[in-house]
Order: sequence, then structure tokens, then C-alpha cells
Amino acid sequence: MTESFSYVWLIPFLPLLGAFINVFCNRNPRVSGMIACAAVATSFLLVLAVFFQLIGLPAGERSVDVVVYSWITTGTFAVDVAFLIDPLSTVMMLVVTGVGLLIHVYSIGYMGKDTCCVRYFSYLNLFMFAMLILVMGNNFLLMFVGWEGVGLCSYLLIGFWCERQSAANAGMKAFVVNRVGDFAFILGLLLIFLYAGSLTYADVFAVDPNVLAPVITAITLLLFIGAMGKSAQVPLHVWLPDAMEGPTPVSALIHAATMVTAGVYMVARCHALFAQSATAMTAVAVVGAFTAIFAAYIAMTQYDIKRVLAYSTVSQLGYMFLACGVGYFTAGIFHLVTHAFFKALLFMGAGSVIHALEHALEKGKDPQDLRNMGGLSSLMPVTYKSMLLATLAIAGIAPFAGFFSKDLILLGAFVNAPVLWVVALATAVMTAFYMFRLLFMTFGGKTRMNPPETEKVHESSRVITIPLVLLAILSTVGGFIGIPHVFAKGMDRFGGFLAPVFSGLPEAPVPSSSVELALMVLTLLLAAAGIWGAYTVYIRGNTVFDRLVPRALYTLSLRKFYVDEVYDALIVGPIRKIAWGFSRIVDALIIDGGLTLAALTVRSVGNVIRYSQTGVVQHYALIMVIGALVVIVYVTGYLGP
Amino acid sequence: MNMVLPEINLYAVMPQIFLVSSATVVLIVGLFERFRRAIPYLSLVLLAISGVVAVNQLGQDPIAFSDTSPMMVSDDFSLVATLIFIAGAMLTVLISVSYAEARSIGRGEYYALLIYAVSGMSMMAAGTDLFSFFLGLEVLSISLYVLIGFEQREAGSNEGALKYFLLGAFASGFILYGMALLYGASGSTEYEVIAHTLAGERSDAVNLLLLGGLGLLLVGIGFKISMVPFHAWTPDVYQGAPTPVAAFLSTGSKAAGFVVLIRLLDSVFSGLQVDWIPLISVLAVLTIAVGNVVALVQSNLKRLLAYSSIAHAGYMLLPFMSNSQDGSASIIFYLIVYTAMNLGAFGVLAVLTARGSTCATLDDLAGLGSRHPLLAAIMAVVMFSLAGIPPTAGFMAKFYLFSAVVTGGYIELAVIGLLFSGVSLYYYLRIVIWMYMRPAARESADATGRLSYSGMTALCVSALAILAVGVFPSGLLQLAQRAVMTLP
Amino acid sequence: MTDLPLLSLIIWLPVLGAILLLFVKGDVAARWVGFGVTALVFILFAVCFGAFKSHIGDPQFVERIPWIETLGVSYYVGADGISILLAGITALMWPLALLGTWTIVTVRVRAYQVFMLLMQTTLMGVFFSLDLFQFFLFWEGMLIPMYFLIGIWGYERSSMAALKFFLFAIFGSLLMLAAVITLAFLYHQAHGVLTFEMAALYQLAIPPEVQFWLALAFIAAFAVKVPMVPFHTWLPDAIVLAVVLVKMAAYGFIRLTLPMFPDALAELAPLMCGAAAAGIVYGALIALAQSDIRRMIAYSTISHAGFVVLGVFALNQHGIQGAVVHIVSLALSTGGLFLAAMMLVQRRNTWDMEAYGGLWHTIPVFSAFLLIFSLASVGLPGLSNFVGEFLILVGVFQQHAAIAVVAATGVILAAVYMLRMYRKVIFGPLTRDENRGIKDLSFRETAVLACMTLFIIGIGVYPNPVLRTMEASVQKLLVQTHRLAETAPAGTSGTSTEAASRPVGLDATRGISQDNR
Amino acid sequence: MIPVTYYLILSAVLFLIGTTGVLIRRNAIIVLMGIELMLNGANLSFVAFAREFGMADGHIYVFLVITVAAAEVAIGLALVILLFRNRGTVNIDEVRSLRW
Repeated sequence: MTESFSYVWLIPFLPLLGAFINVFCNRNPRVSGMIACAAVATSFLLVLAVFFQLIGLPAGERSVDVVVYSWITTGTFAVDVAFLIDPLSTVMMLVVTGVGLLIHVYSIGYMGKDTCCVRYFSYLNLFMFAMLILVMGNNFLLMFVGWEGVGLCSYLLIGFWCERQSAANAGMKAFVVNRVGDFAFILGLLLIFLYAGSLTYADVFAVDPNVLAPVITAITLLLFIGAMGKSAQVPLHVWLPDAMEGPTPVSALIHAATMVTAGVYMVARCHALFAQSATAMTAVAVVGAFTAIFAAYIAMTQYDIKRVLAYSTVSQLGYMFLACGVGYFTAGIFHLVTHAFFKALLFMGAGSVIHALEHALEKGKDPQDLRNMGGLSSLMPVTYKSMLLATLAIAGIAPFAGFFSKDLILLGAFVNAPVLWVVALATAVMTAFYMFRLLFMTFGGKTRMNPPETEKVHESSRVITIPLVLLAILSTVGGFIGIPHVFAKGMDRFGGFLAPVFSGLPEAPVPSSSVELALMVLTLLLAAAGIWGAYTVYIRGNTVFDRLVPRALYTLSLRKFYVDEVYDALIVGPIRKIAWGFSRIVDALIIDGGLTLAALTVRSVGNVIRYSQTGVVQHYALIMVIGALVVIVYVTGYLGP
Repeated sequence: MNMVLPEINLYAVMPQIFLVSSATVVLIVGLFERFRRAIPYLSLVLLAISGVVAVNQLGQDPIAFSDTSPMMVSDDFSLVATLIFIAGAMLTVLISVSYAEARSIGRGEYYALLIYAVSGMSMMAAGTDLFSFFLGLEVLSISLYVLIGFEQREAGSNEGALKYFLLGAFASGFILYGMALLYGASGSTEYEVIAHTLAGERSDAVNLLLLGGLGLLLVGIGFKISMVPFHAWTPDVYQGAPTPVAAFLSTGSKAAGFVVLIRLLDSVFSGLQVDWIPLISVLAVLTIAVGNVVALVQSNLKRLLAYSSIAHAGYMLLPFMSNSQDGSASIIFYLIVYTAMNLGAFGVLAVLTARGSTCATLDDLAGLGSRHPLLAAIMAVVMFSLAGIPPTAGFMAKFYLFSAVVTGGYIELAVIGLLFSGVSLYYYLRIVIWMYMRPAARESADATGRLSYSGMTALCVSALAILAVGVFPSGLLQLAQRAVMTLP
Repeated sequence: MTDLPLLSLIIWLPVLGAILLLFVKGDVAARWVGFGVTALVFILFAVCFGAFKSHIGDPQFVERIPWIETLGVSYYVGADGISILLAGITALMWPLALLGTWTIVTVRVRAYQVFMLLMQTTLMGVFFSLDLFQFFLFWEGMLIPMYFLIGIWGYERSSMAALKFFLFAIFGSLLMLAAVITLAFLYHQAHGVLTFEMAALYQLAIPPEVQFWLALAFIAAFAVKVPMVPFHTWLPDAIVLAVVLVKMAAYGFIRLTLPMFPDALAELAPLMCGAAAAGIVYGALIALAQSDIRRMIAYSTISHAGFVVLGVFALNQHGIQGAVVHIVSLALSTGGLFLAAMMLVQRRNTWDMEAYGGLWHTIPVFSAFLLIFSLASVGLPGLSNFVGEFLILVGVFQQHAAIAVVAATGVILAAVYMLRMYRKVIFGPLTRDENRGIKDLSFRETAVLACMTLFIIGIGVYPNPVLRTMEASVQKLLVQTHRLAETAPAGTSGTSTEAASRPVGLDATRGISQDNR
Repeated sequence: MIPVTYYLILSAVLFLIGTTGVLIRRNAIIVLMGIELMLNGANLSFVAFAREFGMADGHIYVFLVITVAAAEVAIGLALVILLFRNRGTVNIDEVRSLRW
């Protein structure tokens, strides 16, 4: 069995090899892109092979461990470098390598001019390696390796233009905030090992629930905190918007399609554990829902095109966690996949716009600012069309990809947690609103650029547009892999494929098909409402909302609820002060000063004795005599009985 | 009334006889101006001969000088002690040569007195009777008085001599009175008889006499070994004395004092332990503390070494508490090592300050590492050894000494001693810092570029000895242990 | 196995080299001799390692020659899994260090080589000694070369730093000396023979209250050198040798404190763990506030050293093995970090982070290496430090979960101060002109750092060879510790009792019990 | 006949007088005399004891001590003369260049 899969180690290894070649053997910018793409393409093909091989197997046996070598072994602690091939990891591998491949190609066009694109592509490949390790590992520790690896690459890629101070800071912020999550994650692993006696998924999930009972909630919550860090859930979301400092393809790959979804993957992977703790599930659902609406609310007022997308990503991730939280893990993963398609596309489209404007706009004007755009639809048709499709998809308009996944999530929420369902619904409206706001401000209406600039704007090159088109197609039809039962029985290929993974879960109650249809219609209507709102405001220029919405709410959204400021005031600042205090006061003053003081005391005693040495011989004689008297008196003091 | 003349056995006092006579020879030859240059080497040879004589007698049963009242005895203990003294004296002679030349004190008497002093010490070591001890003590002291004051034109030398003389005579007054009391208590001054009296039934009066005598003796000997509070003279005298003499003073006469102390406390007065153990331990700790703490704040090297020698005396007092063979052996071993170390340290100073001021300060050492690498290296070895860092002999000595203390059950004393020896590192290492990590401040004491060969040989010998003993201490350890076997 | 006295060769060859150096003229020649000798030592070690049988827990390549009979001391060397690893990292680092400082050390080159060689001898001696007295001899003897290395080739205020270090160290080891003597004395009382042989002293049954004090004395000696807060203030000035000292001190903990005083450990181990965790956070916090690269590295070392101690006093296999791995990787990562920093400072001759910035494009190769070393000491998985840290945490978590949590916060802080340093030095705009001219690493420097990097990654991705080498020895050590603990009335060695209450019972002794069957 | 105790007391008194002299007199010569007095105090008790025990050795010791004392005095006077040459004074409390 295993033998037939023994080649899977190549899947992560090839990108690593690509990075290696680019670092050590290649100095030519042109070639570097090719090498990177070739590496990813090969592993994509391999993933396809794995996929079909897996399909070929009976559903029951679609979970295979492939041990490469034994990694860390001390006494009772044993962890292998081994890969788990099952539908879940395969889906992730497909998304990572597939979308990744497109973005690699796109990068050739986008970064080809950059002086250090060799470095760029080696980072990108390194990221693919880490991400694949993350999704393929068959134990928590290996997942953690990937987990940190992607964090590192994100750090490097965010700070890719490191001569920009802001980029350097953003990279560091991302790494540190993630570390906070990792801290919890590590503790979770320690607890798991302590009680389950292993870190391999198979063993851990097989452990008798009663053994884990006392700590299951702690474990799952700790793991979830880790996920919150990686997947930018409130309150650990602060790093993602800043991460937009990185090159746009990076935002597409890491901060939209793959890395940020690692948290969702992890929760889904550990569904067996999460399912055992109602508390944890609730926490996941609530945090997810809250993040969804919170981020969406902020996204509605941002002007930086990439920041809007960043917040929308956060919001969508919230959806996925909501899905997991209500037990609809399949829905979560489904949304993960579709989101990968359309969000990557959105970022790449935005990238293509920025790319065009960078050259067009005169100095000092920010090419990412929506207020500098407008009316680009005629100038960049391909980009416009593909982004339109993506926007429809994310807005949840049928029959685009987003519709099916989001609908499934809403259904789950409606069934298990009506309150959260309302939240999710509201979020859906906002999503439609801000996404179309973005679309209209970019492409719609008439341009806000001066004529000389508009001349310079033109559609991006093929190598950029082709991936756009491909992704556009995916985000249009991608949803059909999971058609709900109401439309056609047994057409939910996606769910069917993942079914063996989530087989252990209790069957979720399914509402009557009429209710389900009603919900769909409701969602669609609300989405349409959102679109209409955006249209009235940003195309028709209607100021009705300005009059309706209180200023405070608007500022709150524009200032992102002042989260960064609060963190600076409550966490960063104090830690700085404490550190300063420790180093200057405790260390320098108390400890070192104390030692100096002791030394001084001894010295001064020495000096006292020293200066009692007067040099007058009779004083010495006197001391002797006194000494002598003491001695005599003492000795003869002991007279017998 | 008719007296029987006691049978006497000159063989027992051969070493002493040889020493005295060779001193006399040197004295006479010294009268002839033309032999002046040869004198040091002559005295070396003569010392060596007497050394050989002593070695010959090693390992035999103790031989008493006379059967009726053995004034002196030639046992391994006295012989080993004598050998230590002789070795010390030879090194002193070597480091004296250039120094004495430079200050034109290199006359015959100088070396003659040195040898007389040695003979006095060996009498102290061999004496089994308070009077032979006293005789030796006086021979030693009187020669030292002269030696210290030998640089007649140096006010310091003169002052030091006077101080040492007055206080020394004062101290011998105490000793003599103590002897008188002991004589009164036991009707004799022989160690055996006194010990016997102690062992036997004794009245309060006798007891009072004994204890008083012991106390007074302790005062006198405490002066010689510069035990607090009888130490006050040490720094002044070391500073004033010609450097080689100071070296001799800090090793030889101190060693002699300890040898006598071992004989007295461990064999004669062991009966009175309860009385003197607490006293000695307190005084020992005081000595260690004062020596180390004051040395911290000294920048005049001779005074610094003086205080360090006080501290070392303190260490050497500790094993008396355990009052065991090992204890005494560890003291002997420590004395051997200590002699090498201190002669090395003072020797470096002597070589450095052959010309110029008698007292070198830390600044004179600045940059020595680059000016005289060899000299600096020797000094460094000596300093690390004094500080008790392996692989030097100093460590082995300290280790053996403190393990004897611990074995005696006085762990707290050992810990105190060790901690203070940690303090001592500060000033020993400061010297090393000045030599290697400070640029030469001003054109310092040694005007001469080249150093006398004799001096350097002495220093190299002691440095090598320190290292060798540090790595292979077995031989000397066994010697020290053999030496104390013969003690009653 | 070869019949050569391999260990003695490894120990004493550097001394011969030092003697040889006395007759060598010229700096270049001296450098080559120094490097050659250390390289030879490394080769010898490689032979030794090849012949080493990892399934044996007892010392191998044992040599024994009576030395000081009167004190029952003998020259007695041997290598078990733990010591051979530490000796190995020493043998590896020495040639690299000499090569790395090839052009950095320009004054009194010959003396520098001599002292480096002498120090290697003393280190090897410490690791291979099976006789307590001999151990102490090397332990103390090491102070001399270190003293000069710090004092002469250190940076500013170096002579005072050397003195400070020496005084700290000596007070610790003098207490230890007292304890050593007492141990021998106790053994003498019990068995009537005087010996300092460790194996014999392990078997000595010591009344718990005595154990307590003796253990404290030993701990004092090692805690000063590790160093543990608050005995650390010598380190920032004497950083040059920090890595070496961590190695020795931790080894001392493992080799002496653990098996010798099981009962005392019952009380002390939790305290030590607490202190270590405190040290981790403390060091990290202070590193956070430094603007001087050297001090930053120094305090990060303190923090890491905390991890090592933590692992040791977890008193179980994961902890101890993790600690050893961590020591090895510390030598590589922190050593590399410091070496790289020295190379940078050699070019710009300031330790102030603010003086740099924007070096990424000027000296990419250097920046890459610095990044790797920084990430390694941040504990990035796949690099060596992670293995150690994680195992340590696993080990400690079994004993004192709370302490493990505190320690784990160090992981966050480490990321903060390391990346902060990296951002200031490498990232950001290139503001100062004097930074433009900086040359990138020479081939020699690149080779040195690359070699370290290889080992960092190698151990990170495939630590098992290292772990397997010491497994048997560590198990033996623990058997030693815990069996003694069970015989003693106060014996609560943590794991053995808590194991019962634990659901799946991942106690450290389980690994051992398997070993015993 | 006079009991030995008297002699002993006398000798003790002599010793103490000598000691006091050493302690309080500034003139080096007189200090020297004080020391001699101490020695003689000791001698007296020797003789007394010897008489008590009816043995000869005590007396012999005394002779010996007297000789030694003579030698000491010789040296001492020499030193004092040197002192006078060097400093033009014999007051020992003015001789304090070596200190601290």
C-alpha cells in the first residue's frame, strides 16, 4: 500500500530543490522564474497523480501514512518525518500547488523586472515546501515545522523590500504575532503528548476520550489560539493588513490562498479533538463569526485596495472558522478552496492594477489608493472581467463558486447557532457591499486620474493575464464540485470526497429542502441589496449613507477600531518599559550594584585596618601585649575543678 | 656534689655542626677582598654539603644528642625541616647576588649570617628541649636583626631592623618567661618531661603554670609566624628589609616557627587541646581575614606580599585543629610549596628592584609582560600558585591542607578559609593584570635591561618546581608524611 | 576498538601544540600551527567517535593510571555518550573558532593560539574525567587560559571583566572544592579508603541534610558558570567564552549533581527549574532592551542557558537529552552568531546596532548567515535549537507544567529580540555612508560559517544520530539517580511517584524500565 | 626561709615593669633596658624554681640567657647608633616612615 505512495516525498522536496538551485547555482533573473515554476509544476503533477491514485482506492482505505525517516526519538518520545495522504491533505495539496503554480507564473510577469527576483523565487519555492510539509505531515510536530516555516517565509516575503522600514516592521510584526499563537500551539502539543503519549494524528485521534477528557478543552483551545495567530482571527489579526507591504503575488499566495488558511486546515484536521469539547467548538464558531463581521465592517471604509482585500480575507477566514465551529468542517474546507480561487484572483487583479498604475501615476500618488483609480474597465478589460467574476463569487452570487460554499456555511450556522447565522448573514451583506465598492471605485465610474496618466495605463502582459483568466474560470465553475442535495442528489462530489475524513462526526441535522431554498433566496437577496448599496453610493454618487450613518461609526471603521493603538498602549509599550526597567534597574543597579557595594565594603574594612598600622613600634608592642593578655586569660581561664 | 657527664652523640647534630662551621668559613673567607665574588657560590656549595649530610641521615631511627637529656634529636622531621631551610637559603643566596652587588652589601658577613640563621632554624627544628629551641631562636633572630638592617644607608632598612629587633626581643622575653613557668611546672624543660607532666595527675597550681607557659610560648611563636594580633611588624619589616632578606624572612623564619609549633602543639601540648583549639582556630581565622582583606588595598608589592604571607600563615594554622598525622604532614607540605612560591615572588621583586627603590609598586609591573616575558611568566605562575589555581603546587598544597582540616571535622573552618582564599585572588590577579594588561606607565624601577643569571636561575627553578609539584605531588607528599611519622 | 590511548591524545595534543608554539616565530606560522593542531584533534576525535559504541551506557576508551596514591587520585579518563557529544562539539568548534578569528586577533597572536589550545585541553579534560579530583583540576585549570583570553583579547573594560569573571568563578568552585573534599572524606569514613572515583562516589549513601549542602555547593559552582541569574553579571563583559562555559557547567550538573545527590534533588530540582525559567524570561527581557549587539547576544545566552538547566533538572530522559542537544546547538548557533558579529565589528568596529542598518544589499552573504543563526537561536523548527528546546519543554512539562509555560514565553521573546536586532542591523534603509563600503565575507569566513550552518540544519532535520549516541548513557544516569532516590526515605524523584497519577504515564522512568528488562 | 612564691611574685613584677617600660618610654635605649628587665624577671623565676627543685640546670640556663641577652644588647645598641646616624634621634615614636 505505502509503497505505491512512496514518491510523495518528492512533492515538498521539489520546490525545496528549486529554491536550493536558485540560491546556489543560479544568478540569472530570467531563469530563476522558470526554475521555480518548473519545480512547482512538477509537484502539482505529482499531486494530481496522488489524487487519482487516491480516487482509485475504496473510500475506506483512503488514508495512507508514508514514513520517510524517524526524526526525533528519545525514550518514549518518537516522531517521524512521515506524510499522511488522505482526502483532506490531498485537497490542500491541490489548492497549494495549483493556485501556487498560477501565482508563480504570474510572479514571472510581476516580479521579473525586480533586481533580486532570484531571491524572491527562492523564497517562494521555500514557502511552497514549508506549506506542503504543513499540510502533508502526519503528526503535529511536522505540521509545526511547516507552520513555522511558512511563518518564516511570510516574514521574509513581507520584508522582501526590506530597505523600506515599514516593510521590515510589518515582517517582524507578522512573525511575532504568529509567535504568540505558536506559543499556545506548542503548549497544546505538550499537553497532547503528555496525555496521548504521541504526536501522530492517528494515535492521538484514536486515544480513548476519557483519557483526554480532563484536558481536551485546554488542548483544543490552545490549538485554536495557534490557529487564530496563523489565520489572523481577532484579536491576533493585526499582522495581516500590514503584511500587504509585501509584493502583491505574495499577498495572493500566502496571505489569501494558502498560509492563512493553515489554521482552518489544522482545526479541520483535529476535528476529532474539537468535536470532543463543546466549549472549544463554541469558541471557534463565536470567534469566527465575530472576526467575520468585525473585519467586514473595517473593510467597508478602507481606501488601500490591498487592505480592503486583506480585511476581506480575515472576514472570509472567519466564515471558515464559523463553519468548523458549527461542525460543518466540510463547508469550512469547501469555502477554503473556493476562497483560494477568488481571493487569489482578486489579489492578482489588484496587483495587475497596481502594476499598471505604478508606471502611470505621477510621483507621490499612491498606486494602491482607490481614490486614485476609477474607470479602468475600458483600459484593462481582462483584469476587469476576471475581477468582476471573482467579486461576484465572493459576494455569494449564484452560481459562482462562493455561493455554494458560503451557503453551506450559512446553512450550518442556521441549524446549529441561529445567532451566529444572523451575524453571518449581516457579514454577507457587508461583503457584497465592500467588494463592489472596491470594484466600482477601481473600474467603474469615470477616472479620477489626469489625462497624461490615463494614457500610460494599459492592460498587463499575457503572463499576468493568463493566470487571471484561469482563476476566473475556477472561481466561476469551482463551486459545482459541491452542489447541495436540494438541487441534485449525490452531486456533492466535494463532500463525498471528504466524507471518509469526517466520518467520525455526528450527523448534522438537515433542515427540509424548502427551508434550505428559502435561506438561499434570502442570502441572494441580501447580497443583491449590498451590491445595490455600493452601486448607489459609488456609481450614482448618492450620499444617502453619509446622512444616515453616524460619523463615529464611520471613523471607527476607518481607524480599524484603534486595535493597533490599543496594543501599543497596553502590550508593546509596557513590555518595552519592563525590559528597560529590568536591564537598567534590576540588572545594572540592584544586582551589579550590590556586588560592587559588597566589594567596596570589604575594601573599606581593609583600609581601616591598613591605616590602623601607624608605624609606631610601641603601638605594635601594645597590640602584642593586649593579645598576650587575651591569650593568657583565655587559656588559664580553664582551671581544673 | 659530683656530676656525671652525659654521653653525647655528635652524629645527631651533624647538620647543625656543618651549618655553623660553614657559616664561619664563609665569614672568614669573606674577610679577603679578592674572594668577594666567589663568596655566594662558596656559600651555595657549603649549604649544599650540609644538605647532603642531612639527606644522609634521612630515614633512620631518631638519634638523640645525649641519652640522659636529649637536647636535640635528629629525626626525619628535623631533617626534612632542615632541608627546607637549606633549600630556601640557597634560593635566597641566588637571588641575593645581583641585589647585594648592586647595593654593595655583598660582603661575607651577609652570606655568613644567612647560614647562621639557617643553623639556628635547624636547631629549633631539632630541639627537643625548650632551651635548645630558645638557643636556635636567638641565633636565628640575632642574625636576622643584622640582615634586615644590612643596608646601613637605607633609613628604611634601619628602621625595619630596629622594629624587628625591639619586638623580637620583646617576644623572646615572653617566650623565656613562658619557659620559666613550664620549667617550674614540670621541673624540666624537656618536651618529653613536660608532656609526661601533662599526662599525669596535676594540681591546680601546676596546671596554672603549664597553661600560662603555653600561652606565653604561643605569643612568642605567634610573633615569629606573624599570627594576628602579633603580626603588626610584618609589613613594615618586609618593606624595610633588603628584598632577598624579606624573602628569607617570609619563608625561613616562618617555617621554623611552624616546625616548632608542630612539635609543641601536636606532641607536647596535645594534652591541653581543649584549651588551645578554640583559641588557635579563632586566631587562625582572624589571621586569614586580616591578611587577605588588607592585602586587597595594598599597592606596595612588598607590603602586599607581607599581608599575603600573613594570610598563608593563617591557612597553615588551620590543620592544627585536626591534630592528626595528616594535619602536620599537610603543614610540612604547605611549607615546602610556600617557600618556593614566596621566594619566587620576592625573588622577582629582588631582580626587578636590584637598582632603584627597595619597594616596588604595582606600577613598576605595568607592561612587564612585554618588557621581560620570562620574568612576567614566572611571576604569573607564582601568583596563580599563591592563589591556589591548578595545575600549580599552590593548589595541591591548599587541597591537602584543607582536606586535612575537613577530615578533622572542621568543615566550617575549611569553608571560611577557602572563601577568603577566593578573596585573595583579587590581589594576586591584579598583579597579573598589571603585568599583561596594562601598558608600561613610566620608565619603572628596573633601569637595567638584563637580569642577573643567578637570580633568573633561582626563579626558574622555583617556578618549575611549582609546576612540577603541581602535576606530580606524590613524592613530596610522601616525604611530608614520612617526616611526621617520627613525631611522638 | 583501537588500542591507541585516543582520549589522552585528544586531551594532551593541544598542550604539545602549545609547547611547539613557543618555538614558532611569526604570526602566520603560529596561526597555522594552532589551526593544524586543533584540526588534528578533530580528526582524532572523529576516529574516536567512529569507534564509539552508542548502545553502551558505560564509559568507553577507559584509561587509568595511578597518579597521587597518597590521595587516592588516579588519572582516569573515559567517554560516555554525553561527554563524547560535548567533546565533539568542542573539537569541532575549536578549529572553526581559530579560523574565524584568523584576522580578527592581531595582537599577541602566538599567545592567543597557546591559550586557546590550553583551554581546549582543559575542556576535553573536564569532559573525559572519571575522577572527581582530576575533574576539578581541569575545571579550575581552565580559569587560567580563560582569564587571559578575556583579559587580553576581550573588548573594552576587558581586564576588569576578566577579574570579575575569575572572582565569580572561583567563589563557586571553592565551595565545590569544599564539597569535593567532604565527599571524599565521607567515602573514607564509610569504606575506609580514600578515592575520588566518580563511579564510586555515586554509590555513596549520604544523609539527606548533608546532601542538601553538598548539592548546593556543587550547584553554586555550576550556576555561576552557566550562568544563572543572578550570578550572570560577569557575562556581558566576558561574552567571548559564554558558550564554552555553558557547555562545561551544564555538563557538571549532569555528571555530578544529578547522580550524586538524589535526595537533595527532590527539594532542589523544582527550585532550580523555577530559577532557570525565571532566568529565561529575565535574560530575554534584558536582551530586548540592549542596543549593543554583544550584550544582546550575552543576555540571549543567559536565556538559552536557562533552557539547558531547565532540561537537566527535569530529571527525565527527554529533558536531559534535550539539554545536551541544546548545548550542542547553542555552541553552533550562539557561537556562530557571535563569530559573525565579530566579523561585522571587525569591518565597522562598533557594537552599536544603531550604527548599522540596510546592510542586506551591501553584504548579502553575511546577512544570510546572520539570518540563519538568528533564526536558529529563535528556535525555528528544522534548525538544531528547536529539537533541544522542544524536548526540554516536553521533559519539564511532565514535571512542572507551570514552569514549562513560563519557559515557553521565552520562545516569543526570543523572536522579538533577535528579529529586532536583525531589523536594526540588516533591514531598513542604508542611512550611513560608512556602511556602504563594507566588504562581504571572505572565502575563509564563508567556509567557517557555512560549516556551522551545515551542522545547525543537519541536527535540525536529523537529530537522531545525536540522540541515539547519548540515549544509553542518559538512561544509565537516570537509573543511577532514581534508584538512589528510591532507596532513600525522602526519595521523591518527581517522576516515579507522579507517574502513577498520570493517565498514560509518560514518566521518564518508563524508558528506563524498558532498558532494564 | 622565704617561700618560692615570693620570688615568683617578684619576678612577675619585674617582668611587668619591663613590659611597661617597653610600652611607655620613648627613648630606644630605655626600651632596650625594659626588655632586659623582662628577661631578668624570667631569669629570677628560673633560679627560684631551680632552687626549689634543688637542681643545677636552672642556674645554667640563666647563664645561657644572660649571654644571649648580652648579644642582643650588642646588636640593639648598634642599631640604635645607626638610627641616630640616619635620623639624629633615638626616639622610637619618631621612627615611623614605614607604615600603612
